[in-house]
Amino acid sequence: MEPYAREELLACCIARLIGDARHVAIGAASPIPATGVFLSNFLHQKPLRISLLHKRSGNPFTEGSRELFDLAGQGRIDLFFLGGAQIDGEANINLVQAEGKRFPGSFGSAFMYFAAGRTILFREEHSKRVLVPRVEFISAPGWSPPGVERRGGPQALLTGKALFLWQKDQRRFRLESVHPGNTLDDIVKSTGFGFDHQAAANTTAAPSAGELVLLRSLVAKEISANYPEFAARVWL
Amino acid sequence: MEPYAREELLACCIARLIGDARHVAIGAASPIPATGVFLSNFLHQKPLRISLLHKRSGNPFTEGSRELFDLAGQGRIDLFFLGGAQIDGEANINLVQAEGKRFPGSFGSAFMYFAAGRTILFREEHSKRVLVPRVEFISAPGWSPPGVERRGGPQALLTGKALFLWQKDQRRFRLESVHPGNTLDDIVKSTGFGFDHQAAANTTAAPSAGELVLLRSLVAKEISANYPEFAARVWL
Amino acid sequence: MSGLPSNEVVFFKNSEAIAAEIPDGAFLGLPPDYSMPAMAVVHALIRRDAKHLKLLGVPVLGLSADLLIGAGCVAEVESSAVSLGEAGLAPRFTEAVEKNLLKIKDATCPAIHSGLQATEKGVPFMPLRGVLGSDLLKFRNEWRVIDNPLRRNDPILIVAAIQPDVALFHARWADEAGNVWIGRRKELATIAHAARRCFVTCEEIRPGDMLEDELLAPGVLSSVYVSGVAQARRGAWPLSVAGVYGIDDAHLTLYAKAAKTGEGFRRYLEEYVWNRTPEKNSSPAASRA
Amino acid sequence: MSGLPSNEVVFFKNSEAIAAEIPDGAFLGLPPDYSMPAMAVVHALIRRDAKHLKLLGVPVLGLSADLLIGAGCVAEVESSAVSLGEAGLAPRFTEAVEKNLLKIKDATCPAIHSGLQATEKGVPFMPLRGVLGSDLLKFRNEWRVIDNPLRRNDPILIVAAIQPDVALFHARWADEAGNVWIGRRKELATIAHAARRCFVTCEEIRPGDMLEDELLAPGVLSSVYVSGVAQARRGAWPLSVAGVYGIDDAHLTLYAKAAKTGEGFRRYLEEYVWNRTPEKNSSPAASRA
Repeated sequence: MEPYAREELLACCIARLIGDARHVAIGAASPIPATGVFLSNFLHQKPLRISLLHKRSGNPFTEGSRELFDLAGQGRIDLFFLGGAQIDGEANINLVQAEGKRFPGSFGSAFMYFAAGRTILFREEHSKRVLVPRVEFISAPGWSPPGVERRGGPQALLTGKALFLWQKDQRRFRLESVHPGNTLDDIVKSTGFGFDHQAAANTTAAPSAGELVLLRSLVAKEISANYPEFAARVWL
Repeated sequence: MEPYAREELLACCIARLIGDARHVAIGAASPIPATGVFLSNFLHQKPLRISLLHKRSGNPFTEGSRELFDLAGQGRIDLFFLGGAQIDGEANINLVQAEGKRFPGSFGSAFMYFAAGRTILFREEHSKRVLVPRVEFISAPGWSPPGVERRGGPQALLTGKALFLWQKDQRRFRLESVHPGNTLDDIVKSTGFGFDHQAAANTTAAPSAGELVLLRSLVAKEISANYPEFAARVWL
Repeated sequence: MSGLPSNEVVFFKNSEAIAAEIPDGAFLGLPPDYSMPAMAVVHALIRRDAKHLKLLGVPVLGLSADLLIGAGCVAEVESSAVSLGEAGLAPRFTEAVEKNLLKIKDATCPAIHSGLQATEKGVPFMPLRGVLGSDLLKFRNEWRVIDNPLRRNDPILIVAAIQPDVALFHARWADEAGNVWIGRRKELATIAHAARRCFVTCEEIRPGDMLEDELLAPGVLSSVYVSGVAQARRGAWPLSVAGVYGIDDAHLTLYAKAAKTGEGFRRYLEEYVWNRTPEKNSSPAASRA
Repeated sequence: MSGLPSNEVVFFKNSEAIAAEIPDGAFLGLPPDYSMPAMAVVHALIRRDAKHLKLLGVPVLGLSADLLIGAGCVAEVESSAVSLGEAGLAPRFTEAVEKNLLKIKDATCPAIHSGLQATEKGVPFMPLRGVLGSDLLKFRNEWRVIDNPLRRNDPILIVAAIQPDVALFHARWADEAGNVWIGRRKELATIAHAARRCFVTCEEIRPGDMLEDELLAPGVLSSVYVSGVAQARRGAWPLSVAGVYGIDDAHLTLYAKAAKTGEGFRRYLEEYVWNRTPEKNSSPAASRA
């Protein structure tokens, strides 16, 4: 099997999660999600609409920075990405402060997590520092009590070590697969919250030869226009 | 004294009412108010900002038809004009229905009458049919009870026969002047509501020679670009 | 918002094909006469004998509504006004209301803008100053006066979100990507954002993608909101497209006169709607951009 | 809204003159790094040693805020985030918050947009979906959760109107009439509509009136909202003006590295802010439009 970059594996995981989404929006500083989304677009017959908030040329937004939120409010965003300085087992995310450290802030998460059809949580670092029993500050909650209007919520949590799927009814993550080079035991030890899993963990499928060709040609070109430093690091 | 058109006299009345307004907005189908406002602008040293909703070229609005209302909501419109199928002695206006007849509708009156700094009511027809004891339908009320947020209200009522000023504390009109050719008695007989007046009515000052020159040159040019039929009728 | 169709733009052959997409009974958001109604589609709706339409004026209506009402296509009108502007009252509207043939929901302009902006933002209502004491309130069960939650003893109106089934208007340009250039007529964007589907006719279909052009982009309605586009040259006639052709004042005067009677209106339809294709229909108009 | 100044646009000589118009303690609405902050005025504010500014990020902040915070000009920040984007955390902001030297009012993007739109419409609040269950609510006394007045048992957030004292940003063009071309960056219009005063720097002052040009008008902020304008060539540097010059990524990386320490930040200010006029300041940047 061809060698591949960790970022390429993660982008492939994302591409496989996109499913029947018709319109994916990508917020600030998210080169790996963007890479996965463009890959998905080149792989599937039906073109995705991809709205890259900070697209430097030909930006899809003409109503300024509020349009993304209005689009989501209208129900026109099927899939969105969020991260977290901390993420807990109830899929709450914290973008504000953790262990005395200040992070940038909640961005639109407190709205988008409710309004987008579904949200993929993405954080490369997989450690007990990040994946905690309970976030110190809830920027956006992973679920809402009955009676609170909420269109969407978490679909999955992707880290540098594993992929978890969200189980809405149980309000709990289930380990879907462990990335090559990691074991179930690693995952249990480096995750601060409890999660469901099979007795033997699946291994995340490596990028296929075709996926790698696309990533390194068409996708790399799209990404380098908007995330030049990332593209240079991964593909140069 | 030079002969003048009735429309010219009315425009002069309006020009004299503008006072220290800095920004006047003019809504749909209001050629006489527009004429008065442009005249005022050419007469005074400090230029007025004139926002003509339906200006056909170089329209001042770039946010579509909601911008006028947003501007008023922000407190940026000092003076506005409204008419009425019926107007009553409490300065309520009716733009909807009267005596079984349907009129176009309330337009933005229910908002603008509150939000503009002040409003000049203008209706050429001066009869008991129009100036009624009580309007059949309140499109917009002339005054509001204490506790209701309201920035502005009526300043004056100008008709084809007379000019009334609004007395806010008394909630009642006062006859300011009677247009040349009419008498106080005419006004009393053709007004369906009670109003205050002096024993002997003032006569509305006729347009000055200077006002007429401006009306027939600079003002006519501005008006004909936006109200071609009106301009042709008055000045051709 | 549920049931939004796929966000791919369909390019239709002509105005008739767009009229066929607008079902009987649709709640149809329309711009005022000064903001590019899709008159060619209005004519096509009459030719296809559309029925029971509910018209929403954003925020007022004119010729487009009067034609549809006169032709019997309309069950209900929600608008802040219906008039022909300088050409006077809208005669078919006026007669239909006076004869009780038409349900009318009277509104006031900013309430319609706010109701659409509520849907645009995915909220169920918007507050609006003013209006208190207006009889408009008596007829609007979906509005409420509440106490301002942030400052007691401050009554304020709450207007409900408005969601048209279909937004319909004309524009100067669409492009191959399905974007539409609406210029400064931003109420068209508001209707499109709020509506379930949006159909647009345009003077011209441009190659490429206007979103790539920083000078055009500010006036572009993104294709994400556009369900279908068809070219219709002079498709706003006898109304105007800023910078392309002016309003045909003489025709509006002719219409206002003709439509004073039902018989005159029928003769007008015969001459200008029934016996003409959209292309022919627009040819007699004098351009006065 | 009270105390709005005269709506005549003043043309200022340069960015310093605009910085002089922004008083200490002003509540200053600023755009994000991708939406043309008036960086030349930010530098001039530091040179004039502005104090106690309250910054509003619409809806987030970056380099402009980090510079002002590091230079000691800022008492409070209300924003949905402060970061340098791909260049990482905003180091002066981060340190100031961690050391408790800065009051921070955490927000979420659409709450800021809605708060400004409330002021834009002259209403005291706007509803917003989502947010319920977020800890953001615990720190915002001016927000309320109410029951949707139109449908019971439906809790919904109400955010208070936001009115900045001053809107400040850069633009590609202003014209002799005082209009400003903001292109597709409509958040700049929202800040200007909501603010008491609005100051703008621009690349170029054009003759004439852009409102007369149907192609430019859709991207124009009318002079009615503009208090003052000054030309500042490359006035957004090291950030971008779409279609004119691109973001200076290398400089942002340089800044992010330098500003990691107070000492590095002081050296940065020395080199790029204190010892340069606005004109000189922008000259070293490579253009990459």
